[in-house]
Amino acid sequence: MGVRNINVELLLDKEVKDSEGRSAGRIEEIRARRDGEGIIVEAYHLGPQALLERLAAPVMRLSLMRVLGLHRHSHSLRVPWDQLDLSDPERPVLRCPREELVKLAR
Amino acid sequence: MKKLLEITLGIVTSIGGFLEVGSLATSAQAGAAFGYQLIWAIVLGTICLIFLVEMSGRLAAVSKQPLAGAMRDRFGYPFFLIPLVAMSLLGVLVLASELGGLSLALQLVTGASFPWWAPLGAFAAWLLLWKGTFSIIEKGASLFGLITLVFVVAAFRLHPDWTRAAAGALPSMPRHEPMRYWFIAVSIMGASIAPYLLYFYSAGAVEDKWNETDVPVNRITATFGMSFGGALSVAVLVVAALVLVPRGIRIERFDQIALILTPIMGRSGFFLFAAALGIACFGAMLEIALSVAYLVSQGFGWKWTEDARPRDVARFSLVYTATLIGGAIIVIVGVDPLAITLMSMALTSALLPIAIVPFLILMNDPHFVGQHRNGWISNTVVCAIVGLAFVLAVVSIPLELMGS
Amino acid sequence: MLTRWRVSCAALILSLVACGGKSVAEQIAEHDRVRVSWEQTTRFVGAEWAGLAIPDAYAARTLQRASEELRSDSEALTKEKLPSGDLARLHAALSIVRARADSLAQAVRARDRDAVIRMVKDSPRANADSLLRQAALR
Amino acid sequence: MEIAVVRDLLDKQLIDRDGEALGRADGVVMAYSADAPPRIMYFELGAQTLARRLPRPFQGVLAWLGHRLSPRGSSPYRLEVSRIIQLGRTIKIDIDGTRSAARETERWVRDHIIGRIPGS
Repeated sequence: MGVRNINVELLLDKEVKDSEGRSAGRIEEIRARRDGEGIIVEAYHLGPQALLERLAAPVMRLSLMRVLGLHRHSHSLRVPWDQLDLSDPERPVLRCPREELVKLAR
Repeated sequence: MKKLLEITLGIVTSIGGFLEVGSLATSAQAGAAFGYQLIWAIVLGTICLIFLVEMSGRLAAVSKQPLAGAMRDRFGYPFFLIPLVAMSLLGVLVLASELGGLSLALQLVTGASFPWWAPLGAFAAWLLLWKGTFSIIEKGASLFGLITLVFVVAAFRLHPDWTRAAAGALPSMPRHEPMRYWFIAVSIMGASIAPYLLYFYSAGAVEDKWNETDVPVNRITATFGMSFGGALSVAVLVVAALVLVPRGIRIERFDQIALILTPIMGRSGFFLFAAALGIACFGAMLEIALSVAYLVSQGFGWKWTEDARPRDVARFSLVYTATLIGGAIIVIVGVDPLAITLMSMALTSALLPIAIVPFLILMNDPHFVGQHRNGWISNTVVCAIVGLAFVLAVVSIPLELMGS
Repeated sequence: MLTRWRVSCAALILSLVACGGKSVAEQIAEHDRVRVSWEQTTRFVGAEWAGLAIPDAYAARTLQRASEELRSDSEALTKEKLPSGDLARLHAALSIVRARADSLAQAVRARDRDAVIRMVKDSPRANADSLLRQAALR
Repeated sequence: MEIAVVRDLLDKQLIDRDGEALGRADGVVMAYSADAPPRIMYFELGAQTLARRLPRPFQGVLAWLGHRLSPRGSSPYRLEVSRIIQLGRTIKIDIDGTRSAARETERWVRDHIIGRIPGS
């Protein structure tokens, strides 16, 4: 399978399903490391799910998590780069069940 | 010594730049209709403004980022678009009311009722922005703006009953016409807590290259400058109360406000009023047009500064030009200037949370302001006053629209 | 929980709407206020013009504006449902004040200072004392 | 060095090597393949990139506006992240901004509108 370009900003707030089809959260941050001249992705952070979704208008929802800074709180999951399948960027899928992921402590 | 001079200059700048058509019209109307009873709205609005101005200066000094740029950074483009659109449209509307005030002032002075005052006034403002530099505009507008101190002189000459005035600083329920009372209260708060001032102030701090050592000076100038500025609004209200209430005159149209100084100062009072109105409105027009240009340019990452030739900051210059044209068109179409002033001030109150809530989050984010984060006092005070203004606005604007 | 929230919202909106509709007495009071305000504005303008405190153009225009505002108020009056007795009284009062504004404007345009002074003297003065008390200024 | 892509790259102010504004990082592009860590490749600037970030109903309107207003049509402009000189409050990129396509709209506004007004 070849290399394809994905726009990171469009991944934000996309819902991620785990290997068993359950929701694991929404993508809210991408962790990377500077490696010489390049920048290499190490992990994705998933944020909490749909709490305020129904209350807010679509535009609000897009960035509400960032606005409220909720991603700083617990319930965030860390997904190592090799556990997230982005072959369809519209529907990101975990390669494992969500229980296997590490909770981010904060 | 140098610090002292800097502080004095900062305070003088804030006083001269404080009064504009919104605070003038709303205070005068409040005084004419309710005596001293609405002084509390000016007090609350001014307290909130002190905190907000101090915050926007601190943000710029610590993070070297103006408010609009920091908002895009922190909240991302999709969310940033909401305050961007809301505040730009509001800016055009408020600019139109300032231009209405300027046209009236020109008409008072010359005696000529001339439909071209508005485009002429807008053109003069544009020319100054086109040719001037930031410090000329800021210092010039506030230096000439000191003429608004005439209202303080007038207030003292009328020997008001200060204990009764002080009683008005405490919120109270209306004794008559409740709908009008709350609507004017909302407009006063919107006029005091002008959000465009925050974009202007923080961009100015970046243009003047503030750093962390400016934080204490900023705190002092914001506190005293805005307090004295608020006192100007109170003076307008007191003069309007003492001159118009005994005559039973309510301010239905802008022209009526022009009479408030003549019983005290005679013919010179009339011309002083016109000059104060014209200068205050003109200065505010410059600030608003620049604020919108700052907001848009910083949000989209274009080069912005008022100190370069227009061709070197083409898009920035385009935005303030368009803002002035937009404001002029609204005035030329011929909306009643007093109505548009009151409505745009009330709308400001209703839209305050859009501008202020993200700002508060920013000021609590150590990533932006490090150890200079907001304390609980400023968070609580700003939230409470903005919340109150918002609730009152949402309730009273529809009622005012239905009633008229 | 949610229903209670909704009920209180509905109650709030209902009470607001109820407040929004003006009673007959309030409507009459509002027309009285508008008329008195313009009546006193014309008186004020006349007096200040006679005292040389304001320019001719401003005085003439404001008096004309007063006349226009009084006319539009009497037009608004015809669209409202008020008892016919009150309606007649308000109309009559409005037209008296408007006539006075018009003749003041004429005198100002004719630069007839004596006439203006006389008209100001003849026109009723606002009851300053009760107004001040009402606004808690005294 | 750890980088949080959303916090540290996306929407940040980009400047050229002389410190002049280039625009903001309207988008960030990464190269993805199934068997190697994804790499962040470009910043993307332009009306189309901005339009795509909005909820669907707004996208059409904005894309159309961008297409009409922007002199280059609406195709986005890319800057390679390998040219980053400095990462911080602003991101400094090792290019000469005066001729860069990132400033094409600025130049167009200058040449067609602002530059034609006397005294500019």
